[in-house]
Amino acid sequence: MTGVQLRNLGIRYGQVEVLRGIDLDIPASEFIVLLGPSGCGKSTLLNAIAGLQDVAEGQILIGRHDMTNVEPKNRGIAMVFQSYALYPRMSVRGNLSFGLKVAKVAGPEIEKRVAHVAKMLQIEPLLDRKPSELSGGQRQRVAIGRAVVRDAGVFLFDEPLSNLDAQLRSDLRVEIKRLHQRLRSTMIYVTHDQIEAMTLADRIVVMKDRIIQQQGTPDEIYNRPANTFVARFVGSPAMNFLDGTIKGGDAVVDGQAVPIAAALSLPLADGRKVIVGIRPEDMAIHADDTGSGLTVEVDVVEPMGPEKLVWCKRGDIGLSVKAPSSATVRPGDRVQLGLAEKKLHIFDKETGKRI
Amino acid sequence: MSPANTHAPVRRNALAAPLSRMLVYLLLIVTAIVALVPLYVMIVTAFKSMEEIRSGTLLSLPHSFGFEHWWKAWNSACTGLRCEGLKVGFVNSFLITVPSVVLAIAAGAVTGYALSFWRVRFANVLFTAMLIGGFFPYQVLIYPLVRITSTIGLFNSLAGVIFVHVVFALPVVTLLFRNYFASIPIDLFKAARVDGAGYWRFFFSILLPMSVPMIAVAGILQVTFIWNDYIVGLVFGGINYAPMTVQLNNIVHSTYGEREYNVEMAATLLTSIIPLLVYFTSGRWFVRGVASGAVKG
Amino acid sequence: MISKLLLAATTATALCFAAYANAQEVKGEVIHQWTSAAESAGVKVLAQKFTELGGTWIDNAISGGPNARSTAVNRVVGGNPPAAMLFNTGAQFVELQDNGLLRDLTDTAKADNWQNKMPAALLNSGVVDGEIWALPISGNGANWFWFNKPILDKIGVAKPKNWDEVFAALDKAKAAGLTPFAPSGEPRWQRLMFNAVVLAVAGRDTYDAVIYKRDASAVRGEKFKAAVKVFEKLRDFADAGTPGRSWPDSTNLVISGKALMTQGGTWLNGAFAAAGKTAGTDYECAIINPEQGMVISGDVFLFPEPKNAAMTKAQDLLLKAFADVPTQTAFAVANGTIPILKGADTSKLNPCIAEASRFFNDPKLSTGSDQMMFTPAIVGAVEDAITRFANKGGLTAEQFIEAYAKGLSAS
Amino acid sequence: MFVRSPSSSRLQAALTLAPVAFIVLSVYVGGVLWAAGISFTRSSMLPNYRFAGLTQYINLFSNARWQVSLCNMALFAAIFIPITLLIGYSIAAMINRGVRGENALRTIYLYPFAMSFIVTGLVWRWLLDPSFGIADVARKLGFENASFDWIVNADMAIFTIIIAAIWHSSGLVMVVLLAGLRGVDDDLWKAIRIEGIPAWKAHLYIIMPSIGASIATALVLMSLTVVRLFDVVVAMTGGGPGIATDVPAKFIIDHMFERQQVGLASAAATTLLLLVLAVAVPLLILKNRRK
Repeated sequence: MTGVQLRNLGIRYGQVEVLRGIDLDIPASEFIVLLGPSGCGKSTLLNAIAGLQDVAEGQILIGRHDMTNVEPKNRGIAMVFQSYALYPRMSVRGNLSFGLKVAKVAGPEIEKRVAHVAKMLQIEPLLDRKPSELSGGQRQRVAIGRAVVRDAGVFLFDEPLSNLDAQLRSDLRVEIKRLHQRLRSTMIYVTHDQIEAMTLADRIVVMKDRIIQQQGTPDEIYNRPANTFVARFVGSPAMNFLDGTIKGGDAVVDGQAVPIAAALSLPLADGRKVIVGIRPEDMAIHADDTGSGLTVEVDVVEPMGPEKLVWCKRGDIGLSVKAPSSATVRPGDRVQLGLAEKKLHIFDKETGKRI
Repeated sequence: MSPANTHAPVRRNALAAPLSRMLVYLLLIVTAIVALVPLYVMIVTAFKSMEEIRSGTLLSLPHSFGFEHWWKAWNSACTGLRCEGLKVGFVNSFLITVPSVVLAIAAGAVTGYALSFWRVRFANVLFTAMLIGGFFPYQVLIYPLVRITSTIGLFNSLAGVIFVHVVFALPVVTLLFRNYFASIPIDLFKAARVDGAGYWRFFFSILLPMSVPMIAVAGILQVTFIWNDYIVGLVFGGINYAPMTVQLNNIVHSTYGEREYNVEMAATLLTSIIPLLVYFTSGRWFVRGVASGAVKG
Repeated sequence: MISKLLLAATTATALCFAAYANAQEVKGEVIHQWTSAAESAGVKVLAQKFTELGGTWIDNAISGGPNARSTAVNRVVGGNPPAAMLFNTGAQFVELQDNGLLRDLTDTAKADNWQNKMPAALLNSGVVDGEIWALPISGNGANWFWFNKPILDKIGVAKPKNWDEVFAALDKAKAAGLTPFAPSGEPRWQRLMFNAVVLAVAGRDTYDAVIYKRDASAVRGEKFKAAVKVFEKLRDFADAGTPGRSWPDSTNLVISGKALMTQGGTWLNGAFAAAGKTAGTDYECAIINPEQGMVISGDVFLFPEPKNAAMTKAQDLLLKAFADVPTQTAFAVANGTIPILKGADTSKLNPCIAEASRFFNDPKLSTGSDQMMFTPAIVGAVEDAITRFANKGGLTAEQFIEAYAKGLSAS
Repeated sequence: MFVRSPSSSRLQAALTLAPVAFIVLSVYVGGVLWAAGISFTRSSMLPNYRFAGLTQYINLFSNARWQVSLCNMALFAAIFIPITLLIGYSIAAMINRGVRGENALRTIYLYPFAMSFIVTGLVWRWLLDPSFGIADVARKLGFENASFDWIVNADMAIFTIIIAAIWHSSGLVMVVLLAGLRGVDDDLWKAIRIEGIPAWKAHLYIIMPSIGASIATALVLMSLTVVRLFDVVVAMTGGGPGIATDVPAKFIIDHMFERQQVGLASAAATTLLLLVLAVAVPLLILKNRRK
């Protein structure tokens, strides 16, 4: 099994810096997801690992060998693309066997491996079709098959599910997870979809502005986001943010004191500007007159089946709250929001970093 | 999956008023008729006797449809001492056109490939120089080309004509392929690289098979240009490889003597028959190839 | 890679053909522009004689003088010259000779006695620095006018001999509802017609001063101006379809009785003959003001510097065939041109050609064409001026005279 | 953005480019430089290297034919390009609506492009002939005063050239634009219909801007036709009446060959190329800037 290490990796297009000082250690058999908005450099990083991208500085180690200047085919990797990138004039079988033929693998061995992979991915009936005769989901299965058949130690996925509709996306997500459990290969997966990241990853690497913002298990990323960017990017609906000023251990938000002590290890000095973050599910709606919590007005109610999403406003501040489906709130109601103190996330107003 | 236009034509105005649809058909048919008039005149004239040509109007139908003028143009019209008609040149035109088109496409495709997927130093300079060269009146280049071909021993040979045709075709064909390749998703190139395909493997196994529409466009254009060429064949082919157009010109543009317009028109049509056939049989490919991104800026 | 392979393959094939072509035969390739029926008949006579002498005639007919000539020049420059190539009589070849690309024919001419065989004026057109570089092959008279005889009879006039008679006839034809004058509208034939008018109106002295001496003051003189006026008047009789019309089309209008008159060289006779018409009954030919003489034009064969002994041999045989009196005469009869060698049997000639032949062989009644004396650059510059004047709405007479005078110094 | 490629493949790319680069450099660049050089010499029939300074250029620009040629080219471009574009676009837009017999129609519009003008010029001349062309047909149909004498009229002859050239090129332009129209998103058409935008406005302001690349291609193709315009003129008017329909390419070729004025012809060719560059370079710079 093969691990991947990136050492102080930097990538430039001409004068433009795309990635800077990337250090990443991916143990063998780990499923790691590179998560970030488009343009954050995550795909570039993946291409660099694949050997499809020139590296300006730093090192790429795959299986403890320095692969920085090695050809893609010799890195022991396989790759799946967003646009599938199937060879249009070859049959599915041709697509699966092309790489093996190039590598001069013997004919019977190719056949064996193709048959095996086709069975694993349930694409046997498609083997003699052309890519143009396949549906999107089938195409991506074939693309995954093409990667699996290479028997590589490291799999690279470049937003493989982005072109699919919601149903197929979740099906294939499960498929990929199953594949990982079965193959135990190292998988590096690029996406901008935080649900994919949360569901698939052993570890998530959140990227933005040429650098890694945070890396950790999905749990760490979700529950202890390192900064406001990570906090906002992960989770749906996104975390609510309230501007506040510290006064006597509480954060004063829009004139109302919110106790935050439980979320902090050390109390903060008075007058410090902070951002108080709270996820929608960490709030509760109380009737108008309980007197504690934040008074808000209900704006929009979205029933979502098992629960309701309640959009509230208080002056300029907008907040989303998850409520049980039994909750009886109507737009225009004035309600109190109870904030779970321990679940608050406190960020420095200036740096955006977690305190 | 190919970049070709795969979605079926959509009836955009299925609900449009019948009147406006009729107007569209009317306009299309009228323009088609106008476009066809010269061809019609050529065809009827080729069947008329000289007497009919002198007395009737251009558009009147011939009294009878005999093929004697066609046969004469093909088999026995004289050019100088040889009265063998166009048929000699027909063979030569084939000998010139087929290898020229194949080589021009091969060279243009390989060049377009090298220019589009691979970082080669000064590639853009080269490409720009070639494109601007395409605007230069090519007749001015004939003298230097005569010197070049005679230096490398190709002057007045079949190879010489082909060489010059390929040189003149390169800018356009390279442009077509470069632009076509530029429209191909880069992921495909990456996938092939991960699969270990090298320079030629990628070109032959993946790129070339998906370039069929483009090859069709380049092929159709070059067949037209090369088959209709007069000056290159005349200057570089020498006496043994004079293309059909040289005979046609001899028949049509003889300065002296009475002109047989019917034979001239038949000769003209016979000379155009190959490009016309190519257009009539593969016009569909042409549009598809153009639509596939071949000719996008 | 593939392209290289294919190129190599085609080269190899070409070399095979070349080797095949080198078989031991005295092959003489001749590039010429004689592609019409009458011309081809003429070529056949020459080719037969060459074959008789033991050669193999390789015919390379390319329609259109400029096409044929530039092909020939390219072949010479490219190092694969033909054995012989046809040029117009005149200065066209000088630069080839200057660059040592032509064979010096002086010795052959001496041995074959060309001096006494052909008119001096014609032979001299191929002489540079006392050496002979060109062999005249055909002669024409350029300043002829051609009439439809039935129309002349109908409007009751005889064949015109001077300008007054010409214009009287044109007026009558016009009054009769016919096209009086149907000249060719191509620039080179307009130039030809203009020269015919200059010789006939301004006279031989002015003509020679302009053509031989390129005397711009003669162009600006009164006599030349008078010729310009006549040309202008003639132009106004031309029908609307004139611009761009080829001479065969123009001649056809006279043959078919739609027009009274056209202008052109002796080669028009061939068109009349081909249509089955007889001189004197169906059509008439005339030089206006014949005492001023006839404008001679013609073609010469040039012989590129031979590449090998076989080519020299072929050229020797070609020279022998072309300068053979019976052959040349038979050629001229077939071709409809004037026999240029002395001692030719003129009895079989058509009356128009016979008449032209009389002018041709009398130095007092013949003078060279502009093409014989001018460089092609001057011919072109003068032609541009003439065609702009010859088409209505172009230059005024004064502007034209200036443009013509300026054209004489083009290079 | 280029994908990283190993030096061996890049070398291979460079190697495959080498023969083409060699040809391009020697024939195009070499040929152009050679012609530019020759334009400063006294070359007549064959190129020579006797220096003549700017004489050829002075002669060129005082040459009435050259002046007329340039004016004709400008006039031709100004009329031919917009009209061909208009016709090509209109037909493409109509065909794009989904008509029956599209294949047949397309072939009919395209066939003129398959035929050389050596071939079709004569027919066009006949058709436009004032005495037996379409004017004659019209007269025989009862329009007794019909007359159409443009081809023999020095002021109008250039328009007959333009007509024939439009006939020749419209089909190709149509195909290029049709290809562009096929790429327009169906939703855009739906939006236009729902908004009730009049057809002409929709085409002018919405559709045409969205097929800019195809229009640019069509413009390049038409510009090539303009600069290389030769066959049509030779076949139809021979540059006449007089020199009324002369064009730069014909001027160059006449002087290069028949008139044995290689120096003057080279000066003309060089000037023509400079004109092309004067138009193309700003456009290229503009295009690159926008990127």
